[in-house]
Amino acid sequence: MTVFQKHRGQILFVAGVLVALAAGWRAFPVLRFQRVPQPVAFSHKIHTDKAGAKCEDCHSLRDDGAWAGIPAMDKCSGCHAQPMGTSAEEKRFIDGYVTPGREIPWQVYSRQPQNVYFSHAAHIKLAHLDCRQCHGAQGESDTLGPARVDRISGYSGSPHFQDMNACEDCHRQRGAANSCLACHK
Amino acid sequence: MGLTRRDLLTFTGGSAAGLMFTPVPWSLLRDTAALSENWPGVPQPLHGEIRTRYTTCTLCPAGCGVRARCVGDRPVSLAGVPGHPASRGVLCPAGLVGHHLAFCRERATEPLAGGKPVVIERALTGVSAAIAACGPRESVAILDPRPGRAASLVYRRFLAGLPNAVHCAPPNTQPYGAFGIDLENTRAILSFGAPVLDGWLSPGRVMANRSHFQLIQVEPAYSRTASLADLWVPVLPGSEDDFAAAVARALEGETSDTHAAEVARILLRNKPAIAIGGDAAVAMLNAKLASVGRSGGFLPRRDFTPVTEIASVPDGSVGVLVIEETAGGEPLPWDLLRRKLVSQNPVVVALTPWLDGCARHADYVIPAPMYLESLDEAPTPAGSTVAGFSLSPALLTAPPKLTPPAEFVLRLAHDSATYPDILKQRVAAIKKDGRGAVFTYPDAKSARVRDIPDLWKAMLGGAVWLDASGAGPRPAAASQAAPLPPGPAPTPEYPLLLIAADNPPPHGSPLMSKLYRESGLRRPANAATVHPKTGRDQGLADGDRAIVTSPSGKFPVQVIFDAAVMPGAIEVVGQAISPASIRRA
Amino acid sequence: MTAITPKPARYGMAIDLDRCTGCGACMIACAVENNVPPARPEATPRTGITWMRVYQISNGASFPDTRAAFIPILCQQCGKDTPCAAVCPQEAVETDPATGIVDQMPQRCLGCRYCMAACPYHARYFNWWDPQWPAGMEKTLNPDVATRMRGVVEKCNFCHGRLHAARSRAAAEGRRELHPGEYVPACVEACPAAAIVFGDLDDPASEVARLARDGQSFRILEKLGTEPKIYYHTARPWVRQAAAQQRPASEPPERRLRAGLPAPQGSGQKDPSHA
Amino acid sequence: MPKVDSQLMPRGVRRSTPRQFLLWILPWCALLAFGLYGAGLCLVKGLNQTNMDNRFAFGLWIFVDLTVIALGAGAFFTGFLLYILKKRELKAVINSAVVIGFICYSGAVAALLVDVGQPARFWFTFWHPNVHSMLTEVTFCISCYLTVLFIEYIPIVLKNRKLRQVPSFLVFEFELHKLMPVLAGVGTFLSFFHQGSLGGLYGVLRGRPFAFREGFAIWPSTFFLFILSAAAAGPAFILLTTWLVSKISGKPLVRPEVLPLLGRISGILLVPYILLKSIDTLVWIDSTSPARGFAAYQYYAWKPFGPWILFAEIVAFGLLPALILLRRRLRESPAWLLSAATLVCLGIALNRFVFTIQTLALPTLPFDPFMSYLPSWQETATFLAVVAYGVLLYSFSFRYLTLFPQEKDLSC
Amino acid sequence: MLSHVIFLGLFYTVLAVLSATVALSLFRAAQDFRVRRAEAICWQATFPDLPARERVCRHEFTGEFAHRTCDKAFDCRECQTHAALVAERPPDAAPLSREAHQGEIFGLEFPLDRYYHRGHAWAHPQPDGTVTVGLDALGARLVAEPDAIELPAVGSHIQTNGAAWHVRKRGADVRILSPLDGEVVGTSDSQNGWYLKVKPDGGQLDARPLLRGAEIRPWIAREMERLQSALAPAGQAPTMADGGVPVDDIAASYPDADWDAVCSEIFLQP
Repeated sequence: MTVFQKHRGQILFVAGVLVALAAGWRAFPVLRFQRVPQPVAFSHKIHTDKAGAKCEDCHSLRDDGAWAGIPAMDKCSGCHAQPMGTSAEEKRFIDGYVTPGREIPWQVYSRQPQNVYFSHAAHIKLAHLDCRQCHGAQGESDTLGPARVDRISGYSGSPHFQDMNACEDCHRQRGAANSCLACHK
Repeated sequence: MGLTRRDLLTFTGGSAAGLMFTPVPWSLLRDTAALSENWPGVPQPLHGEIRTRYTTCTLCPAGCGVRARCVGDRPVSLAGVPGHPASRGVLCPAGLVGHHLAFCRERATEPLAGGKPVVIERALTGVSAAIAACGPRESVAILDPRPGRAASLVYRRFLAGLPNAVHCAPPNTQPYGAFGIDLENTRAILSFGAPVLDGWLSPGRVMANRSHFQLIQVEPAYSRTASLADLWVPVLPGSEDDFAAAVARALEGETSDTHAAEVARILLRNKPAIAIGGDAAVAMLNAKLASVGRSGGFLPRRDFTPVTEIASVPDGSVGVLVIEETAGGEPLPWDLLRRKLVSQNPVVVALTPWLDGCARHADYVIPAPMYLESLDEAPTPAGSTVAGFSLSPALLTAPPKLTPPAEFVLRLAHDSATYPDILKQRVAAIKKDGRGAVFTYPDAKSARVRDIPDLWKAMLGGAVWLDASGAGPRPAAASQAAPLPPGPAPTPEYPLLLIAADNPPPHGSPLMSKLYRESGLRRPANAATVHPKTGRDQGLADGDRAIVTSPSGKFPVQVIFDAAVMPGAIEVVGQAISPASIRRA
Repeated sequence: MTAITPKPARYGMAIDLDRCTGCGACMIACAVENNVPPARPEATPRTGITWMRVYQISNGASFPDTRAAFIPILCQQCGKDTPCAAVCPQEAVETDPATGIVDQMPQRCLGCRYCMAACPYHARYFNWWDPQWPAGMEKTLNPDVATRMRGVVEKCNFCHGRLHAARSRAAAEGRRELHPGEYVPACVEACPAAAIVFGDLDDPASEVARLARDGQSFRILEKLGTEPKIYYHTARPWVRQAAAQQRPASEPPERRLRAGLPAPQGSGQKDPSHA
Repeated sequence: MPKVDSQLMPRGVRRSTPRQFLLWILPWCALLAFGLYGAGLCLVKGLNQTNMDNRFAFGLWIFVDLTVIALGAGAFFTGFLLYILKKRELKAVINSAVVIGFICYSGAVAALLVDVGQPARFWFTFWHPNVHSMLTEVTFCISCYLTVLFIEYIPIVLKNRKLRQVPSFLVFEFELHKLMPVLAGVGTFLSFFHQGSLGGLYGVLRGRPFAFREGFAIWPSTFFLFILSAAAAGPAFILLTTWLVSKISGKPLVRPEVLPLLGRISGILLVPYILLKSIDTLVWIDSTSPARGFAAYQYYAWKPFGPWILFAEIVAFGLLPALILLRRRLRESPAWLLSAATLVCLGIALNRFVFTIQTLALPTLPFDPFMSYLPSWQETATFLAVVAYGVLLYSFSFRYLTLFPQEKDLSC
Repeated sequence: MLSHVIFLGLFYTVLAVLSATVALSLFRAAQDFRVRRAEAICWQATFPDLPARERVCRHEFTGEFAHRTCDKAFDCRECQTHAALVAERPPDAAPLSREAHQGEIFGLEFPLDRYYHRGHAWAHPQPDGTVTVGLDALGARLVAEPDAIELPAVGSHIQTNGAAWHVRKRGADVRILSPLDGEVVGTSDSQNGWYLKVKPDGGQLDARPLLRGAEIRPWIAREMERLQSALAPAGQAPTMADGGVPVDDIAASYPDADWDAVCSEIFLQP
């Protein structure tokens, strides 16, 4: 009688465990998120290098301290009313959005849940955080990867997305306010 | 060797155990919890740039300035404009949620002829035809809820071109006629049922001066004002006149009844004093108080345009009745209007945003834009001692197929001008005239009209023009309404008296439920409040459902015991004073 | 690293009952500001949501000597042994040390309603229904305040959305501290009678601190020892009496609310025909 | 089918025929289905299906939870007496006690899951516990103790006639049973705590002077009163159920001396409870309540909750049964014994009612009215579902498991 | 913070204790199987649950006791009382007559050349030192033609009072209790009279727990009574089908008897 016959039970059990572990650690994290591609191929690199734009040209604070976020169409059409280069992408972009004056449905990587209050003003003007700290090297990127959306909760799952623990830790280290409503609304 | 069921179970058990050591179960737990935060059942506010825009409230004659907090171009909340001459930075509850009105049900969204949707042109031709068809004895009447607007001018011009026409207004639209009330200097107010602390004139103005004047409320009902007045004189319904006369006598020193004497004492001690609530005896009382044309009393105003009160239009004379219903407040009782119509095929045209007002009786319904949906105007604020004018720029985008009432009349008159044109003309006239000052909302500053280069633009940005103070030609004293009929007496059949209690506005934001249904701060429309003793005599218990019967009919109510109510009376929302009986349903 | 939170404040209110006309503007402004949904058709005063609720009380006299007063009740932001915060099983309620505001986190709330049983002011409200607005009206919701979901408790937090906005504005100008008056709740702003004064109770210069100190101010259920931060001010003895008295035992049980009728005139009112 | 049925029954005892048994469970199944429908409505449509509201935040369910958990205390206390204090006679009822305990606790937990507004977030309490909240203590203890009861239930199940034919089951049962004292110990610890915390639940409500009590350390006096009262009521309830079951099944289940013993235990515990309860009440009337601005008399001015409620709680449902149970002669006569036990259980129910319902009904704001509340049919149905679930689980356990070891010797 | 630690600490301890308890008993159970204690445990767990009438001490048969219930789970090796009694009246030196001269009881063959177990298995020592194990006449008639027989694998080990083999008959799943400890060296279906050939531990059969000679008749007499009452439909007087001698297949002549109950009674099933 073979080893398998002898320890059939144990072997099957361990097999089950292994399969579960593989599925849970390898497959699940991938399946969990839905990958939504960006509508337009945008290169921060080109805009900063060639066009010599600075971050705050497009991403700025409003007077009331609110974050302007991603610029609206008119910002783009300022330069892109006519093709500036020869790339098919740009043409597609101009035909699809600039000419009809459609806003671009950007997929925001770190879109916060509705109940989160995040003040860019406080983090830039008071805490003097560097954009990279949360947004990584997005500013130098040449292409925009797809945004990751949790299939169940619909929350952002992108690597830039800060989850609550990350916020809390930083606030604790810097002795910043850490009560619920300090960051929730 | 095949797999037995036992093997399968072992394997499943193993994977179950293994799964516990993967993120799967935990992240699933977290996600379901997160889902409960933002599942589709929970509406998510839209985000965008926060802007502040200004307009003027047209829901009532108070003409309050409005500061709107907008996300992008959508107003999310309204507030008063600090320093506004009429409203002093205050909005009433209804005004605070004016931007919700557009989302109410029972809105008129397209022209109707005989209850069927039609294109506006079709309605126009229909109405024109009806007007043309008016016989020599039949008149064309336009019911103007708020005379003195540019729109009213349009109506007058149109009617002038007709052989037999009348420009009329609902009762009490101009309670003080050509006069304003110099509230700032008044020291005592003797009010005969006027809701002084509950939406009288411009609430902000009243509240700002509340500490300066004594308030004596003469009213049968235990109204909000009565409950807060310095002195409440409950009188039998209909006996207000007698009491006014008594007070007048008391002022002469001949004291007949103690209440009157006390009131007189207060009035004499706090001069200048005025009496309001308007009817003959009260006017006489004002004469006695010498409050007309005096500082702290009634001051004449320049912009008065007398209109016929609908009540004084002869019955059965109106062939075509055009009703404008854009102003807030409840619609006129239909039987009052019906009496005025000619017997055979009269034509009723309703220029209204609502389907549940006069529209129900109208042959033609012309959907009007809702408050904040189109450029509108606010005439002189109620009770102001000087003429005034302000624009009410739109904050919301109106649905298609709406026609402003004035616009409709213009097109009836085949006038090429649009309503905005008319408003422009009005502003131009003010500019040309050059009198008075303009208070602009954004910077809360006043400037003389002369010093403002582009008045139209300034007004569009939120502003109110006020005439240089008073000093108009002094017209005759306020038009005196007919005295009240003698108060109805209880009969064996109807042992009790119905008293009108303050009533909820017919339309309002759904959020008004906070006041009427969710807190009961204000009584719901079906509440009948009685003194506990009266209630028990009628065999009622607190909270009962009951039927109130009066000569004019019966209606269901819910009984509330309140020791504050006059024994022998039933306070019911929005009912005319009459004898009545009540019994458990 | 040193603490970078601004100097802690202790926000509180002083409400002048002699000015309040019970118009309800505060309740409406509150609902608009905080995205409180309108009532369902079947809602009653006991199931409705009103973070700010104005009660009417009377001097108990009968016609014609009755006098009325109005008492706005909102979360009293108890500063000591906060009853609701102590009982929440999962830290959905806490007192923010920076503001003294008692936070309620609907996203953390289990909906056990223990805190509601604990609150002596009935200032906490449960979402008995899914929040719903008429079609299109959800576009007028305030983006600074998150909507709540069915089955959780919510309450007044001194318009925390406005505090956030004020802080952002200040931060944009590089300030950590807020100017006095830079942040006021919606009810304070909306009150036509200017009956509500809001500010930092710890700032002796503030109007609210002054009112809190003056002899005519009192707090409701002060004896419970929970240090509420809402002060009520009145010169009328009977109002103070009715708002602070012990309930007379002779009073008949109140049955209005069972009938789903509006909250009654304050039960200070005694009916002589009982005696 | 009948063959399987009979093969599942313990050997040497008579059980009703399958037909009779079917007739017995059918109505209960129907009730269960109806109740589940009601509960489903509450879960799907939300708690607006109940008659609870912002003032009556707690209703029928919480009252039922507190009551059944108090009655279910028999499980832990009998276990405590048997395994820790080695009271051998109680072996006769321990299995039944465990099953009843399991039913009460699982039922209560089920009702709680319907009662909360966001059941999907039940685990928050374990993940972000606020350790200062009595409710946290309750949640932890009850979930742990439910596990204990489940583990204690396992051996009883494994002893089933068919299952025991699997040697490994029998061996596991044997080994587990050897460790029973450990479980009994843990169970006792947990039970003491959560019975107490259930009392603390209301005792800490400083906003509700009617319920608020001073206490020792972090625990208000109600904490200890609830423990005592539960310990007293538990045996009484076991006594009642045992008698009821033997009446329904028409068989002697335990030796005649067992029930009086239970009665005596209950009586002995009842005396200190009543004593402390009276002292506590006096202290409360004299100082605790007035100190918070509420004269105690005014609580009882609201009809229908007059002073009679105090009298009933302390004398009628406390002192009286205690005296009966302590007199041997009365204890020996079934009529007295049973009526006394009934009184004890009713007393507990009344006590829990006072804390859950009356507390919320009494106004706190000076200008606030008295509140009344009647459960909606959905609430009632859910409650009935718990009852039906209990009856069914017990019926099956009684039919197929050995709940009363003495039965087979008594039956022949 | 501290309160957090205390509180959570307490509860994680509780959880630890609980899981430890369960784990420990699982582990011990596994252990029991490894060291062949399982069978004994099963019997230990079963014996107390048997009705009192099935737990009668063997010395009641011989009249040494009026009433005595066995408290050693039929393992006389453990029993001082038994030892004492045996010492006092040692059984005749040659308990078993060489030639299987017939002992006939109620027309049932109970050869006196072998030992009988209370569970109606007999152990027959063979000259070659092995022991054959089979069903006695009563047992044989109860399971006349079994629906199925489950014999242990050759080489497996059986224990006194443990399950020796399983017999299925009309829904009754009967485990036959083993009369001895030993290793199974051969199996057969009852053709040649025995089911198992067992090599007893310690080389020779330890017969102390087993019945022999004079004990058998009174024992069988009792067994017959129990059989009758078990067979009797409720309320009826117990009678044998043929007024005495049991037929070859009792089951056949009692078609509506609950055979599971009957076999459980006679074969000491739980």
